[in-house]
Amino acid sequence: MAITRRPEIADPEGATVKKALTDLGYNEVRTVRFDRSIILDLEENDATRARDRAVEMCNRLLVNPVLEEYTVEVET
Amino acid sequence: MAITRRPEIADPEGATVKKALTDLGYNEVRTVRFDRSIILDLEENDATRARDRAVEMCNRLLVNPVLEEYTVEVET
Amino acid sequence: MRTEEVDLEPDEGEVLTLHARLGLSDDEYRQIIDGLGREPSRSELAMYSVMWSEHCSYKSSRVHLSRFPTEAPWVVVGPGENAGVVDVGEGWLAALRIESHNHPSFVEPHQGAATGVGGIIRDIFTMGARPIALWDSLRFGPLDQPRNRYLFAGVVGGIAAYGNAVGVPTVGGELAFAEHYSDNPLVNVMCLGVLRAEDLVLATSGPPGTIAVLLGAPTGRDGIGGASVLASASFDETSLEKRPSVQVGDPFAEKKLIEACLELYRRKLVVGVQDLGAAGLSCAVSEPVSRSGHGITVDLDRVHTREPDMTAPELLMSESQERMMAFVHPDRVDEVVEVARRWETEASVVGEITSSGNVVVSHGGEVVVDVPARSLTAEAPRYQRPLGEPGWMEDLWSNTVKFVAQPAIATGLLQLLAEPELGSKAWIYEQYDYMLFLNTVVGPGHDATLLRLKGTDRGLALTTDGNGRVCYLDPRRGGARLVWEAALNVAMVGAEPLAVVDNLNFGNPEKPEVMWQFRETVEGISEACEALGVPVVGGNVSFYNETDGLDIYPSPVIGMLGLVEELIWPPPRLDRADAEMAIYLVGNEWAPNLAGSAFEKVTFGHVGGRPTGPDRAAGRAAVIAARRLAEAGTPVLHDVSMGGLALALAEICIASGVGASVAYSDWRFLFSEDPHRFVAVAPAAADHTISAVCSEVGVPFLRIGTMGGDSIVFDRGGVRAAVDLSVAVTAWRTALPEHLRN
Amino acid sequence: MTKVAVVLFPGTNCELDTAEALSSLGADARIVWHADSDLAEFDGVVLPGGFAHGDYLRTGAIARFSPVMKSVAALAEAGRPVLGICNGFQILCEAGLLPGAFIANRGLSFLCKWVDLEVADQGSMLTSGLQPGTHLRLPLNSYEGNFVAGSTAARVVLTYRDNINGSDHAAAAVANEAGNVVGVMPHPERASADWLGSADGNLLLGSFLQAAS
Ligand SMILES: Nc1ncnc2c1ncn2[C@@H]1O[C@H](COP(=O)(O)OP(=O)(O)O)[C@@H](O)[C@H]1O
Ligand SMILES: [Mg+2]
Repeated sequence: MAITRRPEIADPEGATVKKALTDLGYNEVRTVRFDRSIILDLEENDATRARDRAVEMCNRLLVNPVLEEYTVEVET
Repeated sequence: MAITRRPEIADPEGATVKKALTDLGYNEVRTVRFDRSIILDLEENDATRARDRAVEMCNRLLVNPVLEEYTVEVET
Repeated sequence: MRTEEVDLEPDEGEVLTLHARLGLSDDEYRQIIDGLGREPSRSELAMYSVMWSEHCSYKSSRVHLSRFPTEAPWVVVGPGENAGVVDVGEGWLAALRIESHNHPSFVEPHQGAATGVGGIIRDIFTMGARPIALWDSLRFGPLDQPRNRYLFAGVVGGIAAYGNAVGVPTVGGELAFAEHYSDNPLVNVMCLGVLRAEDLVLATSGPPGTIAVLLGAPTGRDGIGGASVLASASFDETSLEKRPSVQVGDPFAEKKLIEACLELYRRKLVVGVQDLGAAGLSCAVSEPVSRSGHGITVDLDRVHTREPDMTAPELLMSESQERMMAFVHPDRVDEVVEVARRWETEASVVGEITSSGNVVVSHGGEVVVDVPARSLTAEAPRYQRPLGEPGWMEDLWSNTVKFVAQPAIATGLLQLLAEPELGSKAWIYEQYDYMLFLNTVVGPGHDATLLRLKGTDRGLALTTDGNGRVCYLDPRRGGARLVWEAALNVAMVGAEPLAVVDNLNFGNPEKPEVMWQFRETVEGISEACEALGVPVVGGNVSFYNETDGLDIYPSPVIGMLGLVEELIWPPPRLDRADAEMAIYLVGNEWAPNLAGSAFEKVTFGHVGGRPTGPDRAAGRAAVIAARRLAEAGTPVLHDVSMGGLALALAEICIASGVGASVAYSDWRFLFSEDPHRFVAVAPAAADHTISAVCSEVGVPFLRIGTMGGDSIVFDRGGVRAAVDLSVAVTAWRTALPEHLRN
Repeated sequence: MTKVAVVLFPGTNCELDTAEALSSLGADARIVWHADSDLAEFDGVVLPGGFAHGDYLRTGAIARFSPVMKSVAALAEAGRPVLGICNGFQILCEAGLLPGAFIANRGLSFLCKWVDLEVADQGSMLTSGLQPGTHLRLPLNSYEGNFVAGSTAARVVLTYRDNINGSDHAAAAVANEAGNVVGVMPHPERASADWLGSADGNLLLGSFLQAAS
């Protein structure tokens, strides 16, 4: 699942790293954004069930809706 | 660019989150892995140059080769 | 498995070179064969390679370390255990230890420093103590090189991340820079713990029948060969390929392990404990049994692991962090496992103590190791390495700066203030939690940190001191001066010097010059400790601190614990000076000597000459006078060290936000770093107290000036050099941040 | 005697300090384990600072599922004072007992520093004893101390006079609507005696105990 920080929320990591890159002379960098992805290895053959469970995990624990949005992908 | 922790390196966070999920009753979870992705918005039209610069940034700053491996993708 | 050092499945015909790849010399390999009367198995070879490594066996240093004075009535446990333990009164003991993580921090600064913190904390709670304070002593190459900035920021970040999260405050530290450390930074961390006398635990295995329980994090392929490969071999280009064996710290696992172990001790559930540090399981099973004269059988199949299919040598050499070996009476095993479970810590029964005297290890049902325990520890090689005074010493001593005219004093002082080595360290310690446990009475930014001993009116003072330049110019005088300086530093907060731990960071011991520096340093430290009546209770040796043949400065670090029997409130602090207060210089009157001084280094880029040696009588007098003055309520005490009197004075002015004016005769007097001297600032009304104490103790003192105004003024017969206080503050505050900007 | 629970999660490290500061103010402070506690008997509860569950995933995210949190919610529901300090504040946000969330400090470094605060709202159990505008000096000690208000309106009761971590509304302490659940990022227990550098924290802990008794 891919987790992105909501655009309206400040992103200190991104800001700091952008500055560092600029200091290193990478002036072409306009913005830097950090995303997180969580890879779960599930013991579950049914893809739809796997997705549902994963979505549930995101809502309950893995994602904080105040800060983040997410998308879930299932590989079988 | 997608950044993955080298498989042989310990991942306390993944282990702790796996336990938390198990405690919540998600017993199907075998492993939890966290990856980072960094999205750069570059002022650069030449895709190959953009890639080269991005790779350079990874090696110099963005990625810790001791702990991580990375792949770079360019979107135009 | 990536690195060749740990590829334990060599191709045909490679077996002969396997020991070399594990860091064992041909002679050592022959010694193993002679001892066993046969070829060692791979697993045995793996164990010998880590146990006989410089880092674990101290094979080059032991003969010299025996020189240290280690006894005093208050010493409960001296060198030899995981930490030294001293009696601090009212039934309380203090456990102290310092350890280096230099090479790992070069390979991966953040994790290297973090795991160094984790390791030294384990050494403390192995003794039954609750760790209450950390202290870091750091050396890096100049910050104008990006790589050094990266290493510096990474190390500080790693100490902060681990120390803060594990819940042990980092209450102070020490920092210096020199080109010599560019490819070989030094990361030494000291840890202090306290315990009730009845709770002391030793690293002993207990009698035959005792069960060995492995507690903590699962074992993975972390830092395999770490001890032999990283800590005991010099660096060169190839060292970067050694990276995959880097360990990752998990402060959360360590925190749970601390609480679990402290509960085990409280409930008297263990006979003994040994932490798993360098050499991992190999060390944890062999050291305790060889101490108790027994043997042990270990079943590797029972070790809880993080990765599948680990080989026996890997399991034996792994340096996975946050692990402990507990030795438990058979009847208490279930309780121990229960305590571990409650703290979410894994526990597996992996062995049993036997009377055989041998370490017997089985894996996959077959015996892979069967060797005498002592052959791994007490009977490890000891080397009388050849040593010889370097040819360059005479030249160094005669290489002094000839001053034709008096240099600009104000400019000189400002340059010193703007040096990262001498400016404010707030950028570092504001990243550390230095307040946890509500013990910090005098925190970072002073000569020593003063902690209350909870539940008593007593205080514990901590400091470390090092000075690469002076030790390079004269290892013996340098080593001794560090002990005297540390003693004076704890006296600055009113404490009596109680115990020393030392971290001896040196170059390649196979070079006679380096061994000479080592021997001289140990001699100097020993002489000073004897003169002070302070025992060495523990320490650590780090050799092979060289890169591409360039050895670091001989860099001993002296850690000192001081005791205040009754806390003085308010204690002396740098920020308690006020306008109108009188300024005194207390201590020996030396012929000023700038050899090795920060002033010569900073203003002339010069390191040469022969530094002044310490003076027993003057040293003792200064320490006693300082303590008496603290007890008498003197608001400000600050020792004269790096940067000399001028810098000491400026630091008081900056901290207190008030200027000062002092008279001087010879300008060198302002910048010389000769030992046994300190500044005292007190209300004019206290003049008689100062003179009474000093004359009673028999230490020279001189009123040199008065606090006040908004600049720091140095006056020589009406010729005045002044530094605007606000300018001084800015230079001092921005010294580190400015140099850290890319 | 006012009976206060100080909750200990694995990874918590300020429980002793917090209990000590509360006891010195005359409270009967008990440290309770996160897994086996029913808090019905307590007049108030404190979630102390530290790194519950190692701060892994997100600070406070895992702790919120500890069994004890049900009884914490019950106490809050019953109008009893619930105080979260530092990591405890983060946990209360994750648990939805307080609005908002936390991200890394502006400047991306851990900050252990004395900060000056101002009372913005005395309508919370933590600030009830204090006039708006009162200045307090407390130690800050956090990496993720940067408060994000999110969509729901946050009731800010203490503000930073110099907003060093970048918090929305310069919020150092936030309360729920009722004012009985409060999170404070700086550490009152670390400012509980003059020899620690300030005793201002006692003013806050004092009104917490007031509300509890
Ligand atoms: N420079 C030194 N001075 C005094 N004691 C030392 C020194 N170096 C090592 N020791 C002592 O040798 C013992 C073993 O050290 P070491 O093997 O590093 O311990 P550990 O295995 O806990 O890291 C410790 O008690 C340590 O205090
Ligand atoms: Mg040890």
